[in-house]
Amino acid sequence: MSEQMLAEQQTLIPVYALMDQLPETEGPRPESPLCHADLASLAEQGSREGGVRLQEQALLGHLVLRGSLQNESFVQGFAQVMGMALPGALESAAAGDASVRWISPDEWLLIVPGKQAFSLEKQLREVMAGHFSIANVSGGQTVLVLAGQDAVNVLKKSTGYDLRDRNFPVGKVVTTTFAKTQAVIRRTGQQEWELVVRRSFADYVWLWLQDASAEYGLTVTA
Amino acid sequence: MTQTNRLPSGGRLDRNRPVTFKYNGTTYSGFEGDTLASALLANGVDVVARSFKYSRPRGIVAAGADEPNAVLQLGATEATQVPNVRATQQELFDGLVAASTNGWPSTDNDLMSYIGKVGGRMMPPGFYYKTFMYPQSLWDTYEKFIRKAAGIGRSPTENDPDIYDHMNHHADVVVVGGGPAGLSAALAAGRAGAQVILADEQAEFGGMLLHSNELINDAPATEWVAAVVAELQTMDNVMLLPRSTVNGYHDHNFVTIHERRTDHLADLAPRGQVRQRMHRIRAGWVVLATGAIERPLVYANNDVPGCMLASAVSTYIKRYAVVPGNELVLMTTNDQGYTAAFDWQDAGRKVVAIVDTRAEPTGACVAQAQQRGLKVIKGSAVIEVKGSKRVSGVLVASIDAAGDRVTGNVQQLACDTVASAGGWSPAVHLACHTGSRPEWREDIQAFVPGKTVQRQLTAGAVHGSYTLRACLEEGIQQGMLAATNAGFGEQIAGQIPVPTVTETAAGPVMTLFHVPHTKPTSRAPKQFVDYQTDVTAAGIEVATREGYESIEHVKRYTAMGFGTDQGKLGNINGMAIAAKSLNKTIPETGTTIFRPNYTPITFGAIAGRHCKELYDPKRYTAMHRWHLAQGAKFEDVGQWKRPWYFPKPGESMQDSLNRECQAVRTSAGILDASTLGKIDIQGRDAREFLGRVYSNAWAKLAVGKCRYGLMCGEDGMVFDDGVTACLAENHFIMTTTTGGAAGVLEWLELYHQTEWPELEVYFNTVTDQWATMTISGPNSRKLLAELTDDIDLSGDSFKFMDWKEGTVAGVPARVFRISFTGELSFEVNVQANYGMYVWERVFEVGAKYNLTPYGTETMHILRAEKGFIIAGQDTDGSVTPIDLGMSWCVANNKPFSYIGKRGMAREDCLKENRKQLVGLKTRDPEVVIPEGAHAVENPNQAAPVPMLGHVTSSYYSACLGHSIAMGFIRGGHDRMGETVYYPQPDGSVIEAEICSPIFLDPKGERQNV
Amino acid sequence: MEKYSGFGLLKHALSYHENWQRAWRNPTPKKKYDVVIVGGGGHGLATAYYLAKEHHITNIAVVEKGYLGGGNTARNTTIVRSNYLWDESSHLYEHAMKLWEGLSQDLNYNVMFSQRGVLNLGHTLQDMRDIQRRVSANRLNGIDSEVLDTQQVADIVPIMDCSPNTRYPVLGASWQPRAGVARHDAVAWGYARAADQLGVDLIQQCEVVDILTEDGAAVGVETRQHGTIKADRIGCVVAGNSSVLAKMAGFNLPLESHPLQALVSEPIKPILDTVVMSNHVHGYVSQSDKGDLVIGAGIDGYNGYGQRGSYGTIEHTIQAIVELFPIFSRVRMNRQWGGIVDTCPDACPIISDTPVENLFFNCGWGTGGFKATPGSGHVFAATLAKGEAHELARPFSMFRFHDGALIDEHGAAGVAH
Amino acid sequence: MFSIYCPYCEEHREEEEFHAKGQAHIARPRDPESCSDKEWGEYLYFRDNPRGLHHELWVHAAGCRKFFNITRDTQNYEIKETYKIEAEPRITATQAQ
Repeated sequence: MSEQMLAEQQTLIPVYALMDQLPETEGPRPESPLCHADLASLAEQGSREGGVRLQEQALLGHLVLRGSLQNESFVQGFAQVMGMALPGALESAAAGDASVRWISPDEWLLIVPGKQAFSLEKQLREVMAGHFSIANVSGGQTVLVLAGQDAVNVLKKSTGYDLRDRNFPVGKVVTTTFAKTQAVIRRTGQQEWELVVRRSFADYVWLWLQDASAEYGLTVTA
Repeated sequence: MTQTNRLPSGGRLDRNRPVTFKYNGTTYSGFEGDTLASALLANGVDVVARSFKYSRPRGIVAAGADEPNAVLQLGATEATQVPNVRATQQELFDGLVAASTNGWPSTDNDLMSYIGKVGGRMMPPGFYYKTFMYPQSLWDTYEKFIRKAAGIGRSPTENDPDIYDHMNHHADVVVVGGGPAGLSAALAAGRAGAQVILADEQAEFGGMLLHSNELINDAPATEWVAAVVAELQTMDNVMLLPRSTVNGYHDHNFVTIHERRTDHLADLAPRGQVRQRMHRIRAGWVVLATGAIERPLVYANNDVPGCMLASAVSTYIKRYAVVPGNELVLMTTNDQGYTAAFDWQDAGRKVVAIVDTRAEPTGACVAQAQQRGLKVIKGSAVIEVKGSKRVSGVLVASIDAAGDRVTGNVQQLACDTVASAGGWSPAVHLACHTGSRPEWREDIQAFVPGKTVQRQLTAGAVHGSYTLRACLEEGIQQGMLAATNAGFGEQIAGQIPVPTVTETAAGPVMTLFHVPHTKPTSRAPKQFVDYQTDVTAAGIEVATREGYESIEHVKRYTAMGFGTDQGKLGNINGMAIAAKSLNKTIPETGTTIFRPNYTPITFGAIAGRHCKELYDPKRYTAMHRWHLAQGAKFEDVGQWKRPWYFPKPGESMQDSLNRECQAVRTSAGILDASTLGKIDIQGRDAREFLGRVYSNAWAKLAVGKCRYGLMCGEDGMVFDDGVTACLAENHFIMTTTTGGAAGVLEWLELYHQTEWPELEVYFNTVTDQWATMTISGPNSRKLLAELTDDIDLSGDSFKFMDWKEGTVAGVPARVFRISFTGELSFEVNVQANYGMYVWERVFEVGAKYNLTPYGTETMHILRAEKGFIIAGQDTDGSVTPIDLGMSWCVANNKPFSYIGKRGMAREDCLKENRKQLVGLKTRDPEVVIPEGAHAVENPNQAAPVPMLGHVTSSYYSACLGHSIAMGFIRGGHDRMGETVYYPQPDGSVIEAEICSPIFLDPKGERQNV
Repeated sequence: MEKYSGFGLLKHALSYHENWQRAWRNPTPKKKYDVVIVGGGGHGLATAYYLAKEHHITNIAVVEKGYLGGGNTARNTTIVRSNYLWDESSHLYEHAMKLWEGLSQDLNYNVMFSQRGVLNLGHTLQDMRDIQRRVSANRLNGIDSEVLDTQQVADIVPIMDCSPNTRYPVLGASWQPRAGVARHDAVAWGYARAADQLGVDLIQQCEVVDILTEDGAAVGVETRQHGTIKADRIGCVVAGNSSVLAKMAGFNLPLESHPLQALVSEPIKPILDTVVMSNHVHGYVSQSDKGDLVIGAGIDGYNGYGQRGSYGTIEHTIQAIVELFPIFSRVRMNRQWGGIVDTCPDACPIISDTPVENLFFNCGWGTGGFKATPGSGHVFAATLAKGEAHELARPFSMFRFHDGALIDEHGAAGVAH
Repeated sequence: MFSIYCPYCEEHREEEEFHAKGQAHIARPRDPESCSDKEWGEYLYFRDNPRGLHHELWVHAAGCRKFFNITRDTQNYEIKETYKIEAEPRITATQAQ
């Protein structure tokens, strides 16, 4: 086989499988992991102001980025496409409605509006070279926002991680145990935390949070 | 009833809040601020228990966690029963219902006591090791009686209506104990700015200061306590935990605190409230200020109600305004003991005498006693108590300086209360929890905390500093030091003045544990060391006499320290007595090590909310709601809830399975396969990596193709399997078993991170990302065709083990043409958010094909008909691919020595006659061999019968019209057609023929329709 | 030595218990013995007893660094059963069971062996398959064992939550009626007394600091307190310290030593009349004659010689117990402790010769040590007497980890699809 | 309950986040085929299992999912150091003596 033919053939063979997982039309109805809990109608009833507020930020785009900080095109490429730098250990960054979390020395979780997941993955793959990976996990996890004066107490019941201001300032993100599952916990405000949990555990986390919040009063917000 | 022993004034009670409670059916009254014990004493209740071995009447001896006798049953309803509540620690509340536990017909009059009196002598320590042996058959009967006699309270028989939870904390300084030392430590650390948690087991902070006569800064000590507590409450860096026992001190300064939030309000927690909370704390530094426990003296009949600790007497008088008797005899080895007599006198009751065991006591208290006109009998001891249900008098005699023998005549004094003060034992328990052995201090004749690797400090009586000044000083020092060590404190160093206290000159203390009697210990009336377990001084001597010389042997042989008080009062006396009878010193004899808990902790509190619905997560797929609506029965697989089968009304399980199987074989069925583990693998070396972790070859797997793989351990034993698809040159998606998902991912990471970091590959779990539905059956293609217009499903274009991307029901999907049923099958994967939508669309078009949902059981049957294995069911960690007859899945010509290759080549794995997986056809086609049944050559042998192997999978196959089974048979692969026998529990024998495990469509044509 | 009996008890009562003889002597060690057994726990003492009784070798010393029966013998949950999966282990444990059944009389010391039955619960379909498999094998091996359904379990333990609405409902159980519990300390003391009676020297507070060898053969032990003690054969039975002794002799063992925790409730009136074990909802519980609920926890994942484990392990165990027995929620945990278990990769023991001649090891019992005590001692005694493995011990050679002939009692790891 | 410093997250975490994976620094033989059964068995099963300093492999399972090593005293459970997978221990038993 001539080198040219060989080259051609290689160009024919895709290196990575890129897939737009969203339907083109609005027809197909997506269901978030907590869809069955019908938080929307709970939100309407839940007028009472509780010590804890809970909101599901459903159907966002979740991309897991893997790569080495030594890989310049990976680091630069991300900055170029996302308009922010990859955060360092236990840090997060945000630009517009996109936010990125450090997960491990070679892993970051990028969360963007649901519809942008594919195009961003595409762009990132175009600018990135060498050894890296991107996995779209938008269907595999969901974001819960826990807020209010007693939110910290609910967290203290749920994780052994040190939540004190000096150890857990706004913007920090940790992957840790949450009750008998795990969560990526990011502090988004003085009294506000964001939890990223896996789809199949979402119902358990929902049950747990209702229970742990009971003594403070739980308000579901849309 | 009237509170005959209640003083008209004083105490820390709220007299405006009278409380009524029931004890053994009688209604009594007390006040808020009482403990159950103080209220019982106020009401003149003497007998609160019967000892378990001798059924002797027992009364309250202590005022805190060290109480061995007043251990009662609490609870107004069956569901709120609490066994073994220590009356001295239970706060009184209105409507409290308590009962004593042993004794028939009543604790007051117990017939067993006569047996105890007579039989008592027949019950030396370990008597049950020496009898009840013959014949063995009678042991069951003996045991019933022994068990009936043992135990204190009873468990509720209804479920607990209360809830418990956990709360995690990280603190710079945890201070244990809220007495003078603890309060000072918390104050110092708090002022330094450290985050402090102060825990005390009592309702009020202050410890011994709550009943002390001493002055701090020339004011009653309680005023200082109030001021300090008030300041601590204003600090938001300080958390105060009253009613909270530090029950365990664990490695790396992890501290557990048991907080009783509602036990003082009612026996059922007020609605919505948590009854008890476990605080799980990671502490920077721990300051132990746990104080000391007073030692009772061991003398004859020292268990008769009315015998108490001197400090307890003071506590009841000063803190609860209760004088537990009328005429007191105090026996003491030290000056502090005198306080009880003074308090007693101040309460207006008669002090018969102070019996001081020291020949020439010199402390200021002696003079004070004389000024008070109190009779002090020096160089003497109470050698015996008279009375049965209440002290009626004592025998007093002079003893020698060593306290070994009685030297003078015996005189009898009439009294109804005997207080004894034998010195103090530091509460070293927590310090021992992390494995540190306590050290003996000769000067104070006590054990103090030993060396430790924990970040631990001690202050006050816990390390032998008994004076109030020392406690306050050390508290401040250690609190400051803890804060400084934790990175605070410099700024305020030395700014906390030590409060002024007036010291009283104290004289030397006499070392005395066991008071001599005119008779030898073995013949004297019982001298109790451990009340709750009925261990006597004589008993300990018997144990040592018999050669049980290690203190652990003594303890275990006599049961000393095994009560619910864990020997807080008795152990040190027991050690001293053992040491003496062995002619050793106490440190030579050694101490027993204390372990958690400091005081008993409710199981519910330790479990927290991790029970019932929240015991363990239930994992659901995106289509779970649909399965529920269809009335599916579920199977637990790992944490997943998987549909097991979908019964129609009136169907038996077998009916459903037959129907589901037939549907798949004749038309179309659908399985929710979302729970299978899915791992996204990307990178230039992904293919190489697969070749190393799977037993078969991956080098040539083309893009668009799928392949089945077996995963083995380094020992060559199969531990997981699944299909992996080549999505792109450097991009694969691996499926694992449902239960194995997490393990496989960790396995891949382990080898990547520790062995082959040079390989360029990343693994990401996408299990939850994809909703997976397997449409299987001859009509699956037609069915799917109605839902997709961009995937060519034709056999020539979409071959077996191909995968294609396109849309299904308008949703982007990856469709894999793989089959676990042997039928034409398409596995549709869509983003889980759209799983339910697509699933429902599939059913809309599926109706005309009688599309039938099937569960794991039908899936198991269908794959068994095809002879496909299930890792975990047909494997057990002891079988190689070869044993499974899957040599086609082993590529030993691969350049890299894949995981498992070397293991499979070990001598034992190569030997003839290994157990091998085969098919089994029963002679009677209707009979299904029970799974797990073992094959034998000859069913008529007597046990032990040599076994050939067990049945791993066995079902009735509706499609084939006979039962099918897979199982292991020694050398089975070479025994096709031979007959083996499966003996059954009912004596019957199932006969089966060894055959190929592929029962259906051996050529695999069905999936090519 | 006097025989223990009810009559003897009465006789001693009349003399105020002043004349009890020692249960065992406190001898100073001789310079040399035929056999030195290192480790004065239940297994070591049983080994000495059977060596003397059945092989008439009485010139024996048992050297113990602490006090007799102070290791795992004093720290286990006292469960005795023989319903193991594989032939090799079930034969060994059934051999022990038969000895248990006459032990009190044989030793003239009541070890309070209470055959109250043991339930091993099943909570998943795979649990039940494994149970059926084990029971089938047990029956063919002549071991009493049966499969019970949920209702039968509920009938035996009415206080257990056998309803379908628990997280992992009880689907059934295996049941061994002859299994039960025994008084752990009494086992060590009974063997000690009986061995002493046959002339065995029990030497406590005697720590072995080296194993002396001459050209590849063991010739004695060096002790901290009593110097050199020579021996023709040496048997090491030192659960929780096996690897340390092996190192002295210059080899490694296929062992990891882990903390194994246990706990007891406060004593309560009789409420649980059998032994309940659950692997899936991990915890096992029985009620002692004293009234305590005796509860065993899981093994901690890390190596540890500290005789204590992590609090989280205790929490998980209690959660399991409360899940199975919701009525115990208000009962209180009195005390917890830990032992050190030497675990083998295949969860089976090692009873074996070693690379060093005349040096034998009996170890790696993991969580199965106490129940095997008589059998372990019995076959190890034969092994030491003859210098070659007793037939029941043969499969448990340490060299099985070379050729791969493991006996994997872990059983099925858990169902997949 | 251990408090373990993760060298990748660069802070202490609770034991619940980690799994112990046994003795560290046991490299897979370069050429398994050339190993005797004995050698392979030693690699698979035989361990130092010391009473005292132990170099062991842990994984930050509920955190960054990285494997790393710990030097720990198996008697008093003190953690002397934690270090990345490719690193060598600084504290060893031979030094300790």
